[in-house]
Amino acid sequence: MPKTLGKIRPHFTQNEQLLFELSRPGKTGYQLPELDVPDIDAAEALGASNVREAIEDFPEVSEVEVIRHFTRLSTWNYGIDLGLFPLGSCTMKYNPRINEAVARIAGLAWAHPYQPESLSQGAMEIMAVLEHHLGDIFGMDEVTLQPSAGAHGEYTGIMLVRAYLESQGNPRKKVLCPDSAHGTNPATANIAGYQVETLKSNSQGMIDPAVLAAAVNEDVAAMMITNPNTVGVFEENIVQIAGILHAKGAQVYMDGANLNALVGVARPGDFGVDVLHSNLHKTFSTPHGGGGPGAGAVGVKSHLAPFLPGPRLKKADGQWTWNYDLPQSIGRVRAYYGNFGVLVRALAYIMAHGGPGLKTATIDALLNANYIRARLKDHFQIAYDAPSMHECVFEDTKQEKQGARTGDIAKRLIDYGFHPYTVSFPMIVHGALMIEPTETEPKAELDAFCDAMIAIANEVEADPEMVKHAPHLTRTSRVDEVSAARKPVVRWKP
Amino acid sequence: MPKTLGKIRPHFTQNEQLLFELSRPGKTGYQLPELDVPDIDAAEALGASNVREAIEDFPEVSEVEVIRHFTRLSTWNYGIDLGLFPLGSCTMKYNPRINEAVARIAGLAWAHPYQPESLSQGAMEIMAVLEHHLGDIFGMDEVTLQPSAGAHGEYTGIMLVRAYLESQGNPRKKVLCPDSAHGTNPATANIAGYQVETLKSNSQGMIDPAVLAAAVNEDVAAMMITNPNTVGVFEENIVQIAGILHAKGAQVYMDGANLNALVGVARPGDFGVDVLHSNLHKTFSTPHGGGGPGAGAVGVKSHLAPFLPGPRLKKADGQWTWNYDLPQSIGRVRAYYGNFGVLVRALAYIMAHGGPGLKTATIDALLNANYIRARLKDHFQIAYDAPSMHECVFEDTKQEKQGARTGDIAKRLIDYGFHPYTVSFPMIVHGALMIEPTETEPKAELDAFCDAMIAIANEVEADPEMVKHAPHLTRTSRVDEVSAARKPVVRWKP
Amino acid sequence: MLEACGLGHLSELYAHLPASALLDRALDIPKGLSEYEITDYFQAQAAKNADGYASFLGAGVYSHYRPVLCDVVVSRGEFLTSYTPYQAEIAQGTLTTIFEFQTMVCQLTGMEVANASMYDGSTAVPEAAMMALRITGRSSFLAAANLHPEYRQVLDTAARNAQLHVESFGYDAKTGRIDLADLEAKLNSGIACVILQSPNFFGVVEDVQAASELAHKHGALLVMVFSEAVSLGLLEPPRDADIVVGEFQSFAISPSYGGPFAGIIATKEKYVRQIPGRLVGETKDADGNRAFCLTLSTREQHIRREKATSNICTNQALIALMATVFMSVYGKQGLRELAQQNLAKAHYLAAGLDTRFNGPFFNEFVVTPKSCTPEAANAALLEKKIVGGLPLGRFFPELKDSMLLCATEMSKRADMDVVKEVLL
Amino acid sequence: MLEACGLGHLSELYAHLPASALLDRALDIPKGLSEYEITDYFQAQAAKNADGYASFLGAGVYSHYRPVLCDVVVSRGEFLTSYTPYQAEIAQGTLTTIFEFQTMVCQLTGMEVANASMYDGSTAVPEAAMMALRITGRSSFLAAANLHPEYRQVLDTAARNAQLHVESFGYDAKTGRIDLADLEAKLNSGIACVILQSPNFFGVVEDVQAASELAHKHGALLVMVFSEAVSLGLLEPPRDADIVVGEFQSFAISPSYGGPFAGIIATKEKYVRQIPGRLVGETKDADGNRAFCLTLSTREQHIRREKATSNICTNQALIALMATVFMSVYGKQGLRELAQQNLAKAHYLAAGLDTRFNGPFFNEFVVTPKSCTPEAANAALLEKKIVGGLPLGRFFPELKDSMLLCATEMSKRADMDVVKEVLL
Ligand SMILES: Cc1ncc(COP(=O)(O)O)c(C=O)c1O
Ligand SMILES: Cc1ncc(COP(=O)(O)O)c(C=O)c1O
Repeated sequence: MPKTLGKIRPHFTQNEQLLFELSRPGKTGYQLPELDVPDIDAAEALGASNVREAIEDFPEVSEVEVIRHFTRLSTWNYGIDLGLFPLGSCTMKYNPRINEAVARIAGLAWAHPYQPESLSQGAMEIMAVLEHHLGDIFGMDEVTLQPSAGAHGEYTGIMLVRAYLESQGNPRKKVLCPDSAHGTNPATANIAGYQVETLKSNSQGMIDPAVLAAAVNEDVAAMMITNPNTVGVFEENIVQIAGILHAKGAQVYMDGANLNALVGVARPGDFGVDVLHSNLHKTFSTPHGGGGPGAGAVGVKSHLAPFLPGPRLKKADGQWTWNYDLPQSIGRVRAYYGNFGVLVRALAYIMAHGGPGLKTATIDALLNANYIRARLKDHFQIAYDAPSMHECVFEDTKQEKQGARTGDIAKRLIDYGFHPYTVSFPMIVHGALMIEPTETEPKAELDAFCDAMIAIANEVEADPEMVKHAPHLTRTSRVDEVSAARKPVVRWKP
Repeated sequence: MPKTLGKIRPHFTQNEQLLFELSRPGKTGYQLPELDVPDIDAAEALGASNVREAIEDFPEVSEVEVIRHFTRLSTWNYGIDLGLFPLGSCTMKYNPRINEAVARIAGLAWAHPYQPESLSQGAMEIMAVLEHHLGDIFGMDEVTLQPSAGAHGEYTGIMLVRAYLESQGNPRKKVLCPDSAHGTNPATANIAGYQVETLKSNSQGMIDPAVLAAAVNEDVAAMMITNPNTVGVFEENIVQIAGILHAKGAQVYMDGANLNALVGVARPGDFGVDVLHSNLHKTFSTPHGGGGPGAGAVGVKSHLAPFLPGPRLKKADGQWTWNYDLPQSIGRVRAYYGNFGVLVRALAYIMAHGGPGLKTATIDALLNANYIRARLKDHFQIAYDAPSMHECVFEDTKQEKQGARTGDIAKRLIDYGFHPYTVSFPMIVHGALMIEPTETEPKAELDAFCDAMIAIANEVEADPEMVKHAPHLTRTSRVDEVSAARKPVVRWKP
Repeated sequence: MLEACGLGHLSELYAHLPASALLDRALDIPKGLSEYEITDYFQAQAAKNADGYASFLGAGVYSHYRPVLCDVVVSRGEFLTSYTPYQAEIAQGTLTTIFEFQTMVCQLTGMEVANASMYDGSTAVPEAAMMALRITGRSSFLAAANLHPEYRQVLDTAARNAQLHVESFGYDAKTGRIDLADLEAKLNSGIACVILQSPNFFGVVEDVQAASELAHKHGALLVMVFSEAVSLGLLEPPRDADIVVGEFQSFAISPSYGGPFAGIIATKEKYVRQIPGRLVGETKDADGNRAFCLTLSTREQHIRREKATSNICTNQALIALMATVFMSVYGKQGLRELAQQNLAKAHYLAAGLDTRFNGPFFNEFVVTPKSCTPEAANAALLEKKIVGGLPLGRFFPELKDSMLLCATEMSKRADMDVVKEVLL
Repeated sequence: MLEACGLGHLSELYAHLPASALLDRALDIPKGLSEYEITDYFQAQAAKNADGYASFLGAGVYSHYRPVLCDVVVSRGEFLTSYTPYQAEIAQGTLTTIFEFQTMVCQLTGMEVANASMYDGSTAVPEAAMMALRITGRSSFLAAANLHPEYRQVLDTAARNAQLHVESFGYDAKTGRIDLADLEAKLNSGIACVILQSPNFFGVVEDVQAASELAHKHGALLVMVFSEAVSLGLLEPPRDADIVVGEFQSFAISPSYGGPFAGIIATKEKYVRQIPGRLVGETKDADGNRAFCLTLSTREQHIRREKATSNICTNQALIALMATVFMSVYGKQGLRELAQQNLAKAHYLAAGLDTRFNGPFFNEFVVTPKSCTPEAANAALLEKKIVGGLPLGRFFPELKDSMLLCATEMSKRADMDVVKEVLL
């Protein structure tokens, strides 16, 4: 194996056991202040039967072992800080560190949700400003920041639809989803009590107005539309689509996961959307952190506003207050007010960019995706001819002939020092390679990525077996996911 | 090559160009606030000839490129956070993160050295408490925190000796150093204006009182003694040695780099030392940071105190004040008061341990070193039979027979995922392997290290050529230091 | 780059959008600010909040000391800026820590399996209820009246939307514990689960075993809820529960005006395929080395779509990591000592006060100020830079003369003495 | 472990020490504290300092905004907890950043080589003087009277100890610049170097070229000193100097009550073997890849011992790294804009005030309050939560009615207006 492959060179990483295996009886890594009140007998205070024995097999390690443990483990990971993270639909953009800094300011980080409103004005102001800016970006009349993530926003949104329709006399029965929809859309519709009807996309990966028109009737509560959709294409007929739905009294729900393609350029509220969620951990740069936390702001047109979860911010006599008097509200979707720490980061992002900067970021995101598309289109089969927005989707038809699928190419990409693109989604694409570079990538990194993809395309021709067994340069070779699911071991045991 | 070697497994690291190579005209990663005062023409304000052109070839990169650049480079490094760092004489112990946290408290980090004393009482209190604790630990009467590092402390100490002797009528001419001394000792003596006379150590690596007695005369200003010395051995005859020197009016300077072996157990002030420095970045856990910053507190007996650099802390009417009225002082050794940020960390360390904890740490340091010595003594030739304190020193005589030297073994150790021990120092040992584990190492890490050392000893027998070309598993193979010095390239050029 | 795309102008990138969709003006957001100005802005907002006050608020959000290592670890870019670990070969760091998290959740709760995290304690409650529904095929729920009122509201929202029925059962006015007789009276064969919190919202430790026996007698599951994770260091784990859900905010997670926190859900092995959200499992790589990966994803939305156990996707991974570091730092001995200190502090604070309930309590309790309303007491405390307790009238009209007070290891005796003085 | 060492008791580990050396009591230091208590302690100390004040102090230590990335980078354990990069194969991270630092120092100063860092600006001055001594074989020095007084004191300490002679040359009472005539008069063939600061302690930009011509005419070197690194973004670099030393504190390094900072030393290629301290050089590894390592160590104490160019060993690596990140973030355009802002702010502040000198100034200047002493002016400002300037009497008796004021990009117009009002 040559020492340098593309942008990587082999080095070593430290092995590390699990905390439980490192554990030695009696080791500790903590120190508590001396108790400044009399100690008390737990068995007496709580009743002997309520007091537990020592927590069996719980870790016992020193402080240096803790820092080493997690530092070593971190070196087995990949993050945006190390390079391009082209996961389509995930908008893995640079996470500005100023956001982390401001979220840690003591007066914000240590604000208790029940501290008096008079001593929470700063936190409430931050939320109010963010609601306002998001409303402008979405083109919606009101915004709730309560939902904890995208899927939670979807759930909130569909409950709003139900509450609204119910107030109109009939909650209806069905939610339509295109076959390209993200899994959370049908899952959400289902847990929100609706039957899901899947609509076939047309040959351009878009919603077919004719198919839609045939499907819409008085049973349809809403359609969940992702725009740009999951193949990275803007639903050209969106205005017409919204018209068809509205004509039958159905609501237009927009999954705003791909809002990074639109901010400052086009507004969902202007093309017929009644309610949408936005994943602040995508478009607004709050870090994914290996899977969360996120925040799923939901924007609505005014007819849905009375149903928003409470409490809602209200200004009275120049002071912010929480309004609980919301007779039509669907109720809370979570305790307290939302993932405030994430909201702080999102607002910092918006402030750092400003209006003009946000639009520039959108355009750069489109440019980067189209650049990749242009560089790769001779090597991989583009899924649809329609113009790409912030991501481009290929299919693995060329490579499949050699027996290498999108998943294999993805694993080989790891050897080249990149996180893979999104694999096999959306399902309507044959072996999808879904690539979203985001606006924060420098051209050199995009070029290195394209070079790697082209090199792999050539490797698939020359040595498909090698590709099918990738990765070869990682400390962990291909992981057997099938066995994991067959006999699940989801916790350590001695 | 097997995938796992000891505690490591190969993975990949990202390559990265130099900032200058990443640079693209017009790229930026900063944003300044809008100027809230009228802008001004620089040429007019400063004179056109005083205003420079653009800084040629200075980097132009985006924010994400900056974080990636340094994150990627960091993965080419090794630190205590990743594992044992057994550099003898360097005391690479765990750097508690609470120290980093407190040093960043705004009222400390942003304190200006010239802000009014009335608004500096916290900073001054911290320094006063640290001086007091160090005085107790050293067994010395007064302490200055001004020197910036160990060598700077040495320089300060020897200047104190000169000033004192001068006040006695004769600054004298020579400073004695044992042949085992660290390079900074003779270098210091020289820049402080003394001739250096080197004394041969005895067969136990210790100062030979007889040799010393023969060398001491009225020309000798001081002897610089490291204790425990650089072979990790306590100078058994230290009391006698101090007596010999004092008898001739010479001062005993102690290089306290190895104080980690003594804290809470024995005090230099109690065994005849007149002046010593302590590297706070060794014994007191402040991080080395790839080579600094440090702090070199200097403790003195009262006869040297009038000569200490100023200003000195003084308490008057319950308030701390800086006393500049020091007629006998040698003067400042640096601007302001010292590496305050490092001092904060050192005090946090002392407070976290407390008196009893400091002593326990010392004993653990001795135990860890002796454990390594016991485990390795059959595989490597111990340099001296004398009992080891906080480090143990071997020589490479066994391995040399196969052609592998201490430097080769050190490089091979890298392949096993460890930072090498100190190589070829002290020079009186034939191919020294100088190993200092410190007290913060868990036994498992010590065992892994010993296993690796023993494995290498076996490799030296079986395949010395392989060892001589190590490391093999790093992204950078053996670096050619000779060519670097022959035609030095110490800056990038286009 | 534009050229490589075959374009002449940047606006061509979105020229194909319908004209009516395009925004014909600039966003109404001022131009970008520097880091310095942004810091200034947020510092100014923070200054309007209660910064530098001692606080005795708990009620689901607790002020515990956060060991510095927690933040150090989650600040590492390799954790902070990584995605959900779908690509196991370069996500073993995240996967391993989640596996450890799942294990520690089990160890603490006495359950057999736990997932990678839920949004928070409150949203975990309806998830548990829906799980019980799937397991039992029943669709009514009994929830303790002393469950965290906001958790209950979240459950109600979900139930109302899904047209499911949630009924309360009462608490004993003396002990503050659930009224077992009322529970028994309300149990029937339509009840999917009994939902119970311990320590409950009043801080009182429940008799989980008795409740579970009743529930099981009627074929219902017992869902045990907790909001104060530190209590798990000292309290007998709810081994008799079928599902345990709760909030790990206490483990290194700052109050942050209510989020982000980390919910947990744990259950018996036999229900593992009904658990919502992500699960990490152990397996091997092609070389036979131990490795971890996301598993049983056929439960999840991205595979199962409308048939998934939940719609949850993004969870609280980084916060769960923070809690994992917290648990590692404190460890077996420390977590117990921490809990013991909380117990001692709260009992010191309560001593002599007019406590409303006599059931055993952990670090929170309900107190009735002797000579004023809770609101007046809080106002008096605010003057002394102390945020008092939560007046209970807003959630429990029958307790409008009382307040919920919390003490933790961070509560200082001097501040507690001030509180006592005001409440006596 | 004790057993493996062949020992029976821990005390045997030091039983061989002479009895009189052993400490027969416990240290007089209270028992260990928790992180929480330690944080409390240092926060209490910090609260006694001037926290939350606007400040117009400069005088060698400047308040510039620190981009958050600087701290993020130096907090990574791989940088923070590594040692001096003696083992190049696993220290390429540190080595590469130092090489970049050296390069940027050269680019900024107009010099050809720079080392890895000195302790600070003040200690770099005697190092430069000693370097000049080695190069010229001469042993007297001329130092400008408007050199930072504490830098001068450090030089004096070294010179006094080594019995070397330092003489001052004056400054022009009108311009605040050095008095070239006085310099010329004092130059002779015994002078190793002329030491000059620009901007000088009064903030005034010197005519380095004129001074260097004079120095060179007499065979002396010109040592140029700076304490405000931000000025390098705008000022013509001292290309005529032979050695440049200075302080990089302005580049992301917090004032921290005076340290740790980062000194630099840079010179012409021909003097590279006389430079003190560590140098990183480019080379190749065994596979032919570019690599870096410490080089020319035959200049250094660990090889050369008493013949070394300096005794410096540990330097300020991590601080230099911080400065390197700062320089990368600002870059070519940003550093200039930053300097330009400093210039504009200082000139706004100075406008209308009774400035003492009329030489061109960067971001500091000397001002004479119109109606009170500097001390009284400062006292009045403190009332308004503003730390004023440095009264100069302590260093320059002839300027005891004046003070040194500094404005940076962090100075707010509103605060400056308050200062102006008090000084007018
Ligand atoms: C198109 C789409 N919709 C919804 C979601 C769900 O959002 P979250 O993970 O924030 O719950 C995602 C996230 O992956 C997505 O890509
Ligand atoms: C024995 C000894 N003396 C002196 C020093 C010099 O200390 P510093 O590097 O802090 O200047 C060292 C550091 O390596 C040392 O090991």
